[in-house]
Amino acid sequence: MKGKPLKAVKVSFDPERCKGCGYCSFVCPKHVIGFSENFNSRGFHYAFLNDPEKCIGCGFCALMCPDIAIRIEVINKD
Amino acid sequence: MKGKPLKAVKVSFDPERCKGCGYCSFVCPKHVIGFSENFNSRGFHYAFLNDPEKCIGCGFCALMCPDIAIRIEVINKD
Amino acid sequence: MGEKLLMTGNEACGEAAIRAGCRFFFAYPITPQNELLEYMARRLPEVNGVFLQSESELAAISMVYGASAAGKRVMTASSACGIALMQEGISYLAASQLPCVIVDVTRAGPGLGRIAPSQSDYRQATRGGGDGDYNVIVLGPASVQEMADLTFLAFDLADKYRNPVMILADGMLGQMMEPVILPDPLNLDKLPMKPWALTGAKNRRRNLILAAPYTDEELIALNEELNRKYRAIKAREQLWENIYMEDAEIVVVAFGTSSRIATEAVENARREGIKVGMIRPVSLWPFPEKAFKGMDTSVKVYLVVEMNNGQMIEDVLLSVPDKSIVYHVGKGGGWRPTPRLIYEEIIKLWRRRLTI
Amino acid sequence: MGEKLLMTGNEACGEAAIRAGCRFFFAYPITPQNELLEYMARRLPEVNGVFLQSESELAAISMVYGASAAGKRVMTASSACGIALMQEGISYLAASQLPCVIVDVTRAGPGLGRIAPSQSDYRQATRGGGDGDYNVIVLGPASVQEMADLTFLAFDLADKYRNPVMILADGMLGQMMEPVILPDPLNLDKLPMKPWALTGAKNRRRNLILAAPYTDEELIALNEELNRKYRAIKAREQLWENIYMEDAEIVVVAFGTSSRIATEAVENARREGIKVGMIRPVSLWPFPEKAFKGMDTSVKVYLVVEMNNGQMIEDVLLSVPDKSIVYHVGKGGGWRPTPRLIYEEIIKLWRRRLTI
Amino acid sequence: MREWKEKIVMAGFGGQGIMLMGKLLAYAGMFEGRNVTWLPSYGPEMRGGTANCMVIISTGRIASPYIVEPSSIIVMNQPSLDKFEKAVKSNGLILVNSSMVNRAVERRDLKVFKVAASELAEDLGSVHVANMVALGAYVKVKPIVKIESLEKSLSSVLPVYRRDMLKLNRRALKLGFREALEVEGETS
Amino acid sequence: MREWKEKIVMAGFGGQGIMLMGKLLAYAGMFEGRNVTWLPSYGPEMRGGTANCMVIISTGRIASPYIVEPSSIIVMNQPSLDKFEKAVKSNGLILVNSSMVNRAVERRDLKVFKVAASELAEDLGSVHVANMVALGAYVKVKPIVKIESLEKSLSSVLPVYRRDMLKLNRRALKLGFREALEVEGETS
Amino acid sequence: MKRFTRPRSMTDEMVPYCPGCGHGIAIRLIGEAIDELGIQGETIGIAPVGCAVRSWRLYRIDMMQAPHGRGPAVATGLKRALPEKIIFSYQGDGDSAAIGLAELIHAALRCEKITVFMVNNAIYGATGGQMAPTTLIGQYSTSYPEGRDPGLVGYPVKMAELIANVSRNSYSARVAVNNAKNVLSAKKAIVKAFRTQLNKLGFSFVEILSPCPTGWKMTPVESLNWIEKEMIPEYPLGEYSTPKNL
Amino acid sequence: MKRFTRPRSMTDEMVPYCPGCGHGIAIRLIGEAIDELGIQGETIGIAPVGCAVRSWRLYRIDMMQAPHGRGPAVATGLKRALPEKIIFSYQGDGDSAAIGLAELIHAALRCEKITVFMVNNAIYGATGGQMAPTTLIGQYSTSYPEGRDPGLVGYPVKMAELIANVSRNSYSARVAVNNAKNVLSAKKAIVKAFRTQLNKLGFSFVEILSPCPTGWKMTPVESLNWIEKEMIPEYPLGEYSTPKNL
Ligand SMILES: Cc1ncc(C[n+]2csc(CCOP(=O)(O)OP(=O)(O)O)c2C)c(N)n1
Ligand SMILES: Cc1ncc(C[n+]2csc(CCOP(=O)(O)OP(=O)(O)O)c2C)c(N)n1
Ligand code: SF4
Ligand code: SF4
Ligand code: SF4
Ligand code: SF4
Ligand code: SF4
Ligand code: SF4
Ligand SMILES: [Mg+2]
Ligand SMILES: [Mg+2]
Repeated sequence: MKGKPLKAVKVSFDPERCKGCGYCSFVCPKHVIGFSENFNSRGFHYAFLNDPEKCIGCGFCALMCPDIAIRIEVINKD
Repeated sequence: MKGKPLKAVKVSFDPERCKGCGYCSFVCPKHVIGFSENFNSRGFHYAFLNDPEKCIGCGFCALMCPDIAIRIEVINKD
Repeated sequence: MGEKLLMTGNEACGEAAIRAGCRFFFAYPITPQNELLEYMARRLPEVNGVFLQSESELAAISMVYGASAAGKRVMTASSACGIALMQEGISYLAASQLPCVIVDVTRAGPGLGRIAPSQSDYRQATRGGGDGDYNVIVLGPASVQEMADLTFLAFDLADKYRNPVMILADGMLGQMMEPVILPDPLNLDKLPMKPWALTGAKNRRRNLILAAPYTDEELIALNEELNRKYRAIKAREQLWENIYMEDAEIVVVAFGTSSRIATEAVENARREGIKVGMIRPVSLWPFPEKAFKGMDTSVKVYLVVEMNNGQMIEDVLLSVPDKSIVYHVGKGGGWRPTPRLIYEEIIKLWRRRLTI
Repeated sequence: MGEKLLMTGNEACGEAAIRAGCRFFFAYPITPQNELLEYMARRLPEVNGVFLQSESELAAISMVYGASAAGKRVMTASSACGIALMQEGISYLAASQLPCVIVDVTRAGPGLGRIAPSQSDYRQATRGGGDGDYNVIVLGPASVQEMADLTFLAFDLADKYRNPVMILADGMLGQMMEPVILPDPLNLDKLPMKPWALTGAKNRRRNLILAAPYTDEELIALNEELNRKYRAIKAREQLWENIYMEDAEIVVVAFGTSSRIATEAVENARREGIKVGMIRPVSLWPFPEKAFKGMDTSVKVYLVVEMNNGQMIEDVLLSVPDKSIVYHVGKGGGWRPTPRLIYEEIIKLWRRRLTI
Repeated sequence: MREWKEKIVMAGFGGQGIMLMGKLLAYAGMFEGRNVTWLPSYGPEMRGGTANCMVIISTGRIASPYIVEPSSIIVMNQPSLDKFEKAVKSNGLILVNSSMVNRAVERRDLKVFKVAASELAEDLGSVHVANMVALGAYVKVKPIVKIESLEKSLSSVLPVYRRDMLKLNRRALKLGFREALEVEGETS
Repeated sequence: MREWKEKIVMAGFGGQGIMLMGKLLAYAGMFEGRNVTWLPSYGPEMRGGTANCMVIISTGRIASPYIVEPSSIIVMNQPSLDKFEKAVKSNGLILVNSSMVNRAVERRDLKVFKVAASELAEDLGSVHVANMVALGAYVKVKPIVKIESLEKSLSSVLPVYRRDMLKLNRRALKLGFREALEVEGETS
Repeated sequence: MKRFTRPRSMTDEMVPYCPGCGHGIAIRLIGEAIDELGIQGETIGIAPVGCAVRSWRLYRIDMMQAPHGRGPAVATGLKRALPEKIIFSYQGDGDSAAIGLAELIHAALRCEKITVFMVNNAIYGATGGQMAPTTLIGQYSTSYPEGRDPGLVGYPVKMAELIANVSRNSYSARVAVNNAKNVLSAKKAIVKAFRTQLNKLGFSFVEILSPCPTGWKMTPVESLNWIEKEMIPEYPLGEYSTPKNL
Repeated sequence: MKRFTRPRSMTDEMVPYCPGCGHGIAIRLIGEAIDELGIQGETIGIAPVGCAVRSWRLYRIDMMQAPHGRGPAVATGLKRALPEKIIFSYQGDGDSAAIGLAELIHAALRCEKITVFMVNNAIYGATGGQMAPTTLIGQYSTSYPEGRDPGLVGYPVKMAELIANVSRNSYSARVAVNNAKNVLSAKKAIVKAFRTQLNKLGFSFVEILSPCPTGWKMTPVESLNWIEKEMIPEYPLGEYSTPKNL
C-alpha cells in the first residue's frame, strides 16, 4: 500500500458516515477528494471523489479516515 | 566521627529506652557493650557499657541506636 | 450588595467561594462540574490564589486536607463517582476536624452513569460513604442565587464547626444561568483565627492534626467530641423554606432542582384551590426535622419528590409525626419529573385525602 | 457435614469462600483483615486458585470487577477506610450487575481510626457510599460459624441477584476462634451458569458489561431494573434471629459482636424474670423490617445496642410500629459495651415500662 | 402590568451558536427587569448531533428552568424541527431557519415564521451570525424584549476574542429583525 | 451435669507464647466437648508492650468472647499482673509466673498460685516453653480440662516449623502440672 | 476482492467521535490487528472512562467498561480469570497517566500479560479540554488557559519511556496516527503488542499520538500538523522496549 | 559540651517501634538534619499510614497525618498554602510505591517543592509482613509465604531511579541505615534533600533502606546483615539525580 498505484480500484465514500474532517483530502496524493456543499443529516459537508479517474487507489484516504466512511474495492485484479 | 578516637567521652545508656536490639554492640569496634540479664519494665534485656575504659568514644553505637537510648558527652574537651 | 449579574450556578458558586476568602482550589475534571473548575482556573490567579488541577480526586481531597491543615479556606468540587473516590479523604477531614468545602455537581449514577442532572448522591452526601461515625454538613441550593449564598455560608459553617461542608447541587443548577446578586467580598484579614493550624512551630508548641489518636481511649473520646459537635449542629443549623404552608393539608417535600419543578406543580394546584404546601429542605444534613415537628397535626399526607429512587424519603419518614402517610415520586438514573406529573400526584392525593 | 474445627473468623470466612467455589481473591493488606488475606494466600494456590495482593483497594475492587465479568466467583476483603476507597468500584459493580463478595472486617473510624473492633461501618455498608441509587446486600455474622455460613450464602445471593454482597464483620469476629462446622465444598462444575459472562465472543454474539448505558433513557431503564431487583431482595431475603421473643415486653436490637454482648445481658435479665427479648438482624440490607411488623403491639420499648454512635437505629426507627419508643446505647471509636451496662439499661427500662 | 411567561427553546447543530443566542436573549430579559433563566443542553462528554438551550423570561418567579412545553421554538436546522415540533404548546410559535430546513411545519395550531438566517448571514459576510439573524427575527415576531436590549447585551455575551465581531453581530440582529416572514397558509 | 463457665485471661510479653497457650486450652476444651472461644488482643499495627488472650470454656452457650471479669488470670510477667489483678472476679484465681513477677498479689479475695515457669522452662532447655509450664500448672489447680487433652491438642496447635518441639512442650506441660504451688497466707 | 473495508471484528455502528478525532483511527487499527491475528473470538476489550469509553460500541467482541484509570487492574482481573484469552484495555492519556498511573505502572511491574493502548491526545477530551499530564509546555487548555507552565504544574510525562523503564519483559512503543505512513507503523506496533501477549512474553503498551480537534480548538487538518510539528518532537516515535523472543 | 544527644527538634517520647526497627534511626537522622539546618520552626511534617504514622510523636514540629499513600498530595496542599515553609512527608515503601505511587510520581512530575522520605524495608511492616512492591525476588512475606515469584507478582520497583527518571529538577538518592558509615551518608542525603527544597530547586526524594526485623522474622542484627547482602545489591546506594545549583 506504499502509494504504489493499483489498477482498477473503486474508492467509495459513505456520505452519512462522513464528518467532513478533511483527512482524506489532506493525505490524498492526487488531490481528487472534494466536499459537498450540502449537509448530510448530521450537519456535515461530506467528502466525495471529484475526479475518480485520477485516483490511483493508494488507499491513504481510507487509512486516515476516522469514521470508516471510505471503502476501497479492487475490481479487476488477479 | 569517622571512628577516630576521641578522648574523655562518656557514653551512657538509658536502660528504660533500650530495646536490646544489639545494634550498638554489633557496630562497636571495641566490643565493649553487653546486655543485662534483667528485663527492663518493657521486657527487654537492655544494653550497658561493660568495659567503659576501652570505649574510644567513636559514637558508632549512638549513630545506630534506633531508640535514642545512647548519649555521648565529651567531658574534657575544651 | 452588588449588582445583578447573569451567571451559571457553577460560576456563582466559584465566585462566592472567592468572596468568602477561598484562595485554594484543588480539583479534577468531571462533567458537569467542569465549568466550576474552569472558573476557578481563570479567577484564582487574578486574586493571587492557587488553582491546581490534581491528578485524581484522591489527590484533590488530599491537597484540600493539606491546605486546610495550613489554616486556609479551601474548596474542591467533583461529581458522583468522583465524590465516591473522596470518601476516605472526607472521613479523614472529619476525623481531623478540618474545615473545607466540597461541591458535588451530581450526575446520574450508579457507576459511571451519565451526565444528566440527578439527586442520587443524597445518600452518599448525607450518610457519609467513608468509614466511621462522622457527618458532613450538606447544603442543597435550588437556584443560582443559592449556589452563591450557600457556598458563602458553607465556608463560615466549615470554620465554625471545623468540619467539611458539602454543597449538593446537580448539573442543572451548575449549568443554568439566572440573575444573581453576589455577596460582598470578605476581607482576608478578618477571617476566623485558626490557632490550631500548622504554620511551623516557631515560638509556640507544636500543633498536630491527627486522623487517628494514639490510644484506644483517645479515639473513643474523639468520637464523643465529634458526637457532641454533631448534636450542636443538628440543634442549630437546620435550614428550610416553607412555601404555602399556612393552611396546607398536603405537603410536598423536595430539595434542589426537584423542588423547582415541584414548585411549579404546587403553584398550579394552588391556583385551583388545592391546599398543598411545600417544605424545601435547604440543609440536607442536618435534615430540617424541626420543619416537621411544629406541624399542624391536620397534615397527614406528604409527597416526597426526588430525582432518585427514594433517598431523602428516609429522612422524611424519620421526621414526620406518627400516623403520617408519606408517598414518593422519583426515579434514578437522570430521570426528571415534570410539573404535570407532580401536579397529577397532588390531585390524586387531594381526592383521596378524605378517605385516608 | 464435616467435623468440628477450631478456627478464627477470618479463616472460617476464607475457607467457606473456597468451599463456595471462590477461586479468585484480590485484596490489599489492612488490619484486622490481614489473617483472611493470609489464609487465602496459603490456601488458594492449593486449589489452583488465584491469590493476588493488589497495589491498593482501588486496584483490588477493579480486579474483582474484571474477574466477576469473566463469570468467576470472586472475593475481596478490607476494613473501614479501605472499604471507603472501594466505593466507586462497588457502585460500578452494582451498576454493571456483577456478583462478588466483599468482606469488611471493620475497625474503628473515622479516618485512619484504630484497629479496635467497631460497627461504625454500618452506614458505609448499608447506605452505599458510592454514587447513585444502588444497594449492596449486607450480612452481619455474629459467630465464627456464621462467618462461614454467611460467606457461603453470600456467593449464592451474589450470583442469584447479580449484585455485590458484603459481609460486615469486625476485628473481634475476624480474630476470635470458635468451633465451626464448615459447609461441604461445592462442585465447581455445578456453579450457576453465567451466559452473560465475558469469555470471548467465539461462536456467539458479543457480551457487554456496562457501568453506563449509551443513552439517558437506557440509564433510567437500568435504574428501574435495579430498583425492581432491590424490591425483590427486600421481599425475599430478610434474615434475623429472635431470642426470647415469645413474651418480650422490651426488645433489644443488636447485630454482630454487639449482639453477642447483648445476649449475655438479656440472659442475665431473663434469669431475673424480666421479660426482655432480642431481635438480631442478620441481613443488614435488606434490613429485617418483617421482624418488627408482626410484632405483638404490647412491645413498645426497644433498646438498640451498637458499637457506634447510632447508625442502625435509623433502620429500627423506620421499621417499628408507630408509638414505639426506641432507645440507643452506643458509642463510636472502638468502644465496646459490657454485658453489665446493657443489663442495667434493660433494668432501667423495665422499671420505667409501666410509666411509659 | 400584565403577567406573562415566555418559554423558548432554541435548537440547531453544535457550532451554530445556539448557546450564545440563548444567553443574549436572557441578558436582554434581565436588563429589562424580567426574571430569566437559561439552561443549556449540556455536556461535552458527547459531541456532534444537535445542541439546544432553554430560555424563560417572565414577569413573575420562574420555578423550573427546564421546558417541557415551549411557547416558542427557534429551529436552526431540520433535525431540530423534527425533535421539537411536537412539544410546542398549542398556539405557540415556531421560527424556522429556512436556509437549513427543507420541509414545512406539520402542526396546524402554531404560528410559523421563517427567516433565511444562514443565507442572510453569509450575505453579511459570515455564516456564524445566522444565530443573530434568527434572534433578531424572533424578537420582531415575539417582542418580549426590545432589539435595543439585545444590541446592548451583545458586549456582555460575546467572548473576548470575538469582540471584534460586535458590529457584524449588531447588523445581523437588525437584518433578522427586518427579514422575518410569516409563513402564509401554515398557521391555523 | 453441673453447668459451668470459666473465663481465663492469659497475659505476658509479646514473644512469651501467650496466644499459643490460649489456643491450646481452647482446643482441649473443644476436644472435651465444651463450648469454647479464644480471643487475642490483636493487631501488629503496634508492637511491644504486653499481649493477652481471652479463653472461655463452658458447658453452655457462650455469649460474648470478650472477658470483662475473668474467673482466672495467668500472668506471665509483672505488667500483666498490674493490668489484670483488679479485674478478676471475687473468689477468682490468679496463677503467677513467679520467675518474672516480683511483687505479691494484693487482693485478698482470690486464690493465688505460682509456678516459676520461666526458670523451669530454662531447666528443660528452652525458655520458650514457659507458657506450657504455666498452662500445665493452671489445669492442675483448675482442672477444667485434662492434661491429656492438652497434650493431644498440641500437635494441632503448634505451627508446622515447631513440630520438632512437640516432646519438649509435653514435658513442660507435665512439669508445670507437678510444680504448681498455692501461695500460702495470701488467700483469704 | 475487497481491498479496504471495515474490519470484521467491528460493528456497523457510527463512529461516536467528533470530526477528525484520532480515536476513530486507533480503534480501527486495533480492529484490523484483531482480524489479522484471527483472535476475534478470544479477545476481550476494556473501555475505561474518557472518550475511549465509547469504543465498546465499535467492536464485535466481548467488552466491558472500567472505572476511570482502572483499566489495567480490571484487565488483570480478567486475565487472571481467563489466562488463555487476549485482554486489552483501550485508554486515554488522562485516564492512564493521571488518575490511573499507579494501576498502569503496577500492571507493568507485574509484567501482567495484557495489552494497554493509550491514546495520547495531550488533553482531557471527554470533559472538554482540560490539561492532561501529557499536555505540552505552553499548550492551551481550559484549566490552564494561559498555557501549561512547568513552574506551576510540572512537565509532560513520557509514558512509553516510563513503561519501558519500569517493566521487564515488556513491549513499549510510541506511534502516531497523523499521516498515512505513521498509521501504517502504528498498526505494526499494535500487532506486535498483541503478539507479546499471545506469546505470553509479558506486558505490552502502545502510546498513540492522536488528534483531538475539539479539545485543541483546531480544525482537524490543523491538528494533524500540530502533531507533526509540536507533539512528535516532544514525544519521539519508536519502540522503547521489546521482549526477548518477540 | 554534648557530643551526641537527642536532637532538639525531637520530643522526649519513647520511640514507638519494634526492637531494631530502622524507622527509629531514619527519624532521628531527619531530626538531626532539621537541627543542623535550623529549620525547626519552619518545618511541617506529614506522617502517612504505615509504621511511619507514629513518627509524629517524635518531632517537636507541626505535624499531621495523611491517608495511606497520599502524603505527597497532602504535602502539595500544605506547600501551595505555605510556600515559604519546609514540608516533608515521611512514608513507608508500601505507602509510596504501592497505593500512593500516582501521588508520588505526580508530585515529582510537578517538581513540587517538597521532600519525600521513603523508608524501604521491603515489606509491609505495620500490617504484619505482607509483600511490598519493593520485596525482593524470593523473599518471604505473609502474603507470599513461598517467596516472591516474579512470574506471579512481577519485579521489585526501584523508586530512587524511577523518581530520577521522571522528574526534572529533582534530588533523588538511595541510602541505607545498616551500618555507621551508611548512616552518615544517609544523613548527608537527607540534608541535601532539604537543601533542594530550601533553595526552591525542585522535588526531593530519599529512599532509605531500613531493617524491619519483625516483618522479616529475623533478629535485628540478622536484619542489618540482610540489608548488606541482599538489599543493597538489588538496590544500589547513591545519588540518582541532583538539581543544578545544589
Ligand atoms: C472518577 C472519575 N473522575 C472523573 C471523571 C470525568 N472524566 C471523564 S473522561 C475524563 C478524562 C478524559 O481524558 P482522557 O483520559 O485523556 O481521554 P480522552 O477523552 O482525551 O480520550 C474525566 C476526567 C470520571 N468519569 N470519573
Ligand atoms: C486505605 C488503607 N489501606 C490499608 C491500610 C492498612 N495499612 C496500614 S500500614 C500499611 C502498609 C505499611 O507498609 P509500609 O508503607 O511499607 O510501611 P512500614 O510499616 O513497612 O514502614 C497498610 C497496608 C490503611 N491503613 N489504609
Ligand atoms: S485512494 Fe489514494 S488517490 Fe485515491 S482518493 Fe484515496 S488517497 Fe486519493
Ligand atoms: S476522512 Fe472520512 S470522515 Fe474525514 S472527510 Fe474524509 S471521508 Fe469524511
Ligand atoms: S562510642 Fe564507639 S567504642 Fe564506645 S561504646 Fe560506642 S561504639 Fe563502642
Ligand atoms: S542500639 Fe540502642 S536500643 Fe539497641 S541495644 Fe543498643 S542501646 Fe539498646
Ligand atoms: S473530545 Fe477529542 S478525543 Fe473526544 S471525541 Fe472529540 S476529538 Fe475525540
Ligand atoms: S513492624 Fe517493622 S517497620 Fe514496623 S515498627 Fe516493627 S520493625 Fe519497624
Ligand atoms: Mg486525552
Ligand atoms: Mg515497608
